[in-house]
Amino acid sequence: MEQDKNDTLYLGKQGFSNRLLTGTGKFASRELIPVMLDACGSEMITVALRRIDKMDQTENILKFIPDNVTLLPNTSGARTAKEAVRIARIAKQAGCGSFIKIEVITDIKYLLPDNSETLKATEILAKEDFTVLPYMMPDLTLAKKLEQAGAAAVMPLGAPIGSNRGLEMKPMIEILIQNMEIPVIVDAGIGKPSDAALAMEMGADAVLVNTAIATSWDPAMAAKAFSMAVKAGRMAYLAEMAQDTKYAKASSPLTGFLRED
Amino acid sequence: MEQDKNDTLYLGKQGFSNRLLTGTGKFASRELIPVMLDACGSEMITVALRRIDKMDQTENILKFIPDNVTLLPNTSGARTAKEAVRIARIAKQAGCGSFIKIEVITDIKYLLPDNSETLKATEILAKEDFTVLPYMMPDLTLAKKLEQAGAAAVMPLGAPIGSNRGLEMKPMIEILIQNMEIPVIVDAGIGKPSDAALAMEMGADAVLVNTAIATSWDPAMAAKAFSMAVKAGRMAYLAEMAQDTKYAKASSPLTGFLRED
Amino acid sequence: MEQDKNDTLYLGKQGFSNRLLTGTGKFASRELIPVMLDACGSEMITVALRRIDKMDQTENILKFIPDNVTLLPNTSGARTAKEAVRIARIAKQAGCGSFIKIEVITDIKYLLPDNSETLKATEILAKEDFTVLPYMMPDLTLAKKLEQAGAAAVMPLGAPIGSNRGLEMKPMIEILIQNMEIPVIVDAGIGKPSDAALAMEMGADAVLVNTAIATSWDPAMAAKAFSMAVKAGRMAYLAEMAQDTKYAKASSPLTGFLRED
Amino acid sequence: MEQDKNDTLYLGKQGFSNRLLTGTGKFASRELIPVMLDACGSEMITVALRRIDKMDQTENILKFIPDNVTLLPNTSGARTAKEAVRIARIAKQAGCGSFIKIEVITDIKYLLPDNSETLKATEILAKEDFTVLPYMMPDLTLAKKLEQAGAAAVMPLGAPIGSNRGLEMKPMIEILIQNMEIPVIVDAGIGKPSDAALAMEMGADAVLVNTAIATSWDPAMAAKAFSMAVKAGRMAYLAEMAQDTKYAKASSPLTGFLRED
Amino acid sequence: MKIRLNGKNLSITCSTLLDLIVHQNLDQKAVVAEYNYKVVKQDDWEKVKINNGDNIELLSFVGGG
Amino acid sequence: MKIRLNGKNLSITCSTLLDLIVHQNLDQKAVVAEYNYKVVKQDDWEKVKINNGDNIELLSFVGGG
Amino acid sequence: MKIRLNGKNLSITCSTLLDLIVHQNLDQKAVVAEYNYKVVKQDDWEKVKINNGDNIELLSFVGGG
Amino acid sequence: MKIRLNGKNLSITCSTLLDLIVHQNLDQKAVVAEYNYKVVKQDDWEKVKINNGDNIELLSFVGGG
Repeated sequence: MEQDKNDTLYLGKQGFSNRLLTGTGKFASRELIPVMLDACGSEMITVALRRIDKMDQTENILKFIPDNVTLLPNTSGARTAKEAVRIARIAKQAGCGSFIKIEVITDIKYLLPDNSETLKATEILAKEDFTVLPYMMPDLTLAKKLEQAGAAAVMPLGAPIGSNRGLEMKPMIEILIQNMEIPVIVDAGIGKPSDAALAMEMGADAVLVNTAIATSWDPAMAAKAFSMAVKAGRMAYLAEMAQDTKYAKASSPLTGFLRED
Repeated sequence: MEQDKNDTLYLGKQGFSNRLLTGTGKFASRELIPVMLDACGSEMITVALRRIDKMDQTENILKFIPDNVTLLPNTSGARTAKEAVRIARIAKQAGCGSFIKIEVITDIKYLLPDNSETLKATEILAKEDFTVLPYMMPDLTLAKKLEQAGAAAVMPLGAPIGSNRGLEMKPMIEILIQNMEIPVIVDAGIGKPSDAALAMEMGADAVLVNTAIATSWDPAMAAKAFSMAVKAGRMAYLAEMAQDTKYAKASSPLTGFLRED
Repeated sequence: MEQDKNDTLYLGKQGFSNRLLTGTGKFASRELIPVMLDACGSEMITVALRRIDKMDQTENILKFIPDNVTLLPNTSGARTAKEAVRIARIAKQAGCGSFIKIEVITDIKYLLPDNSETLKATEILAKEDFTVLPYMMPDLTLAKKLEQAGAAAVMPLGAPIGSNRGLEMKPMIEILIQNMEIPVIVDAGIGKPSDAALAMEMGADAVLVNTAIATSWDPAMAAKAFSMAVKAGRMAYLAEMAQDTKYAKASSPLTGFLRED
Repeated sequence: MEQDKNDTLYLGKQGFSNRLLTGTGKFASRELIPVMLDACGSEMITVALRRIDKMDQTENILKFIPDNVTLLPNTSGARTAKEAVRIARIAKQAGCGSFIKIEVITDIKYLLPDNSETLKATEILAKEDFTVLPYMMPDLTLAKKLEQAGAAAVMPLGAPIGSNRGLEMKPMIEILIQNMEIPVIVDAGIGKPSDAALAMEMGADAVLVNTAIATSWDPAMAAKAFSMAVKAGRMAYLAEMAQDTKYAKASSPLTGFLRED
Repeated sequence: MKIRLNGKNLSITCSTLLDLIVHQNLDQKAVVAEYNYKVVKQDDWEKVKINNGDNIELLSFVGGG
Repeated sequence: MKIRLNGKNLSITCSTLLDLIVHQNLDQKAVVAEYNYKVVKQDDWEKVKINNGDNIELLSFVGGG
Repeated sequence: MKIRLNGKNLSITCSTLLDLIVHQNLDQKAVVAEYNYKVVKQDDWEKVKINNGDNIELLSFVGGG
Repeated sequence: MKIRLNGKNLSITCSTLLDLIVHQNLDQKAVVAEYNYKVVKQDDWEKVKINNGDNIELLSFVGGG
């Protein structure tokens, strides 16, 4: 009955048993982050790198992240492969490990990624022994090139970052899931636990949820809810649930009715 | 962080803490039923009443249901209010308690309920101190009449019985949820944990899942998955998760970028 | 190539060649009604009956409707079968012909019809030689009872009146279309030509559009657009267009490529 | 009432009044092509270029296309920008005019385009005075680069070629429509007139339909249906139809009811 | 004389339905008159004498969907 | 003696409901017995005499959704 | 003389592009001829002498979407 | 001495990277320092002499998704 203990997700050489990835953005208070992590058991969390502004010098998000949680620095702010590579290298040299979420964005309205710059950055960083997780527009041809370039997974968006609109890109994400060798992690847009469950039922290997958790009024409860939904969706995928049918199928027997005849 | 311990669902006078209702139909082996119940913690389960056929005389589904799980006999096979009432009375006299799921169906292709006969049966049985849970087409006017007639909840269908097509009737179920005083339990059609989570996020008070659990290759795992999804959806509802937005909202800060300038 | 000249819709004994039914409600100016009718060629239009209020005594909508357009008085305002029957009889005696759109509504928030009162009114009026077109919640069992009672068609709602939300009830409307002998006319909720086309492609026999036409800034253009969409959808239905497929199917030949080899 | 006579679509310097583009692929008989064009009034049609195979040497699709219809040769078969450029140049030198639909595909399962090779080909051909219409995955960042490179329009896919699945990519196509300066033409996947109408209502500048017309049992009727649907959708867009609403809005007056009181 | 007109009590002095409609100053072509639950055609309005307690509805067709 | 059992006509010789159920060889714990439209508890089966024309239903609970 | 025609090696004896096309028995109006990566118009086919190692493509327009 | 700090021109008198960071009054544990496009570990800050025209970035990890 229990989910297979060996149902491990590998990203590069590291194994993860929890398939909910989280983020550190937008929390009303950073103290909520470790509570949230404790509530949901997420084993990997994103962080960003920014220039220190004297006015706001106190931030060091790292100290709110327990040691057993793997850091996933992102390259947010990068508009080109070159800028992304620079941020990635700094993050690694600063001791954040070798995971990097590549995020190259020039579109400031929808924050949609630039797939070709993302590919360039992936090609460079994969050769430098980063474990590269590129955030991307769901596009099979490009995803195959990322795989070829050494990406450890692809992270297609479900919908624009922070939009909570769910799996708007479902048809293309399904195509990725069915055709990629490397893991597919749905990132961005997941707004409700049902979205996360659906992604996992479709066969996604993991989901990354930040905004929907951080901006709910009870981030720990929300994180727990997403974690349960991810597990539920994964179990449904593994249990190969029945397909839908056009007509009804009685759930009570169709014989032996007690009737006036 | 934990879900409120007092988040109790009342059906008639009885309180339930688990919002997943299950069914006993279609299991490959009845021995799976107690295992399934143990896996998901469901506190209420449906059973049906049929004439004994010598050829298949051994069935007594009741002995597979633990004492702490409340029975919900259904009136399946009834084509009229009169037949439903007769089945309900027998079930009660036979010691199955006072809960009754009214199911009056004449359409054998989609197994869609007959709302007006369902209403008549509800009117009669509610006066006889049954705790009446009518299975119904989602229809606000009729639901209000059921409420008036003393129904303990309404059980609108998500999609045809056993179809696994999910919340096809979502717009009307949402209207029921927003306008009924008595609980709304989504019954029939729920095929995946994400469907169950979505129903709960919308504010449904509970869901009833039978076919999708019984016909998966691992009913206990599937039941557990549905149970987690129901809890996740309920938590999301209670945490009042953020609404969706048209544009993107950055999850990383929009200032302090490290750039070549 | 032309649509079959004999593709006639019969409602009672009267044949119609245009499958767009229109309404007279909500026009900024009643003078727009004949212009709109001329633009779209609709052959049937709804009107309502109201007590004369001295303050607004000038209205007589009938004089804006050309003689060749069949009147379809509705029973709006009726909360019971009895009230609907009274309005229907007055409309007929007042010379509006024998067509009647039954509309019995108690829900003032969504204006959803009361199916059981609608059935009662249909039973009475069909016996009095009305050509009865009941506006209804899409519900197969009830629709079959309406057919039995002598309704000339059923008019399931696509979405709440005036909501412009389209075919929210699509799954149930499809079931009606596939199982009814009498015509199915989708009424209410149709907001865009694409909704109307979709309804016709599904096999609906006609659609009734009022709000979306009357409240657009150019009702004549909108009516023309709906009329064309209805025809387009009907033609697609008659041409039995190809089904959708899971994978791609090349539209250019897959051989004879000009390549460097 | 009539659609504005000046509602002209410009592709490069050429104006078009009909916003349905068609294709020559997959017709059971080439003789159907001029009949189809006559039925729908399409002013632009795609053709492909292939090596002559002795076994099938008779084909010259051009003679079935009336002179007043503009040719749009595609680069199907091209797997790289280089191959696409070669095909484009041949088509132009062979007298097919300067329009070219760039199609670069390596994915043979879904026939999804390679956006980056498509961009490269666009950059080259736009400089050679082609009027370049690139078939593309709907991706805002890439579309902006195509615009920058001199594309005359972008042609995002609605769904995989020949799948008839409609506007699966709707959210991203909407983003393109709202943010591009050059026209957006929805190509591929459009299976029914309602899909075409919906694309136009969203504000697409045109649609290209081939498979759904060519493979219906009556291509001329299907083409006519698509043409009407495109016009209907365009008119609805121009008439700025009313938005959808959460609750109902009565289409009959809410006062003056005839009632027993 | 007291009647019920369009759901409201009213004291009138008109003796026929036609008088009542004329007195109300209505466009006669637009009026549908129901006299004690029965529609009366325009030609017959003058023949219908109004009595105490009568129930009269003066209706018209309006725009509706 | 002729009775109607589970919707079918039957000639029997059993004198009580208990006899009938025993004769049918049923698992008594699983049986719900309705005698002339009234449920009879297991303890009372032997008290119920069967008469010509009686309507008897022998039912059981089965899996259903 | 060996050439590459439509991606395949071929030994031919034709001396001009026109000869080749005539020899292949093709409908000349339907043919698009590319000679060493350059399109040659029908009027010029007879002027183009074929040499050993030439790359020739004989193409036509077909139905496509 | 003129340097470029976090994308802005600045005149400073500090001689080492450590001096600069101390002078800026930053929480040293939170600082990631890049000196001419190369990250310098905290232990080495005092060894890095600042020269005219140097490009220095003082960064920190913040919340991001």
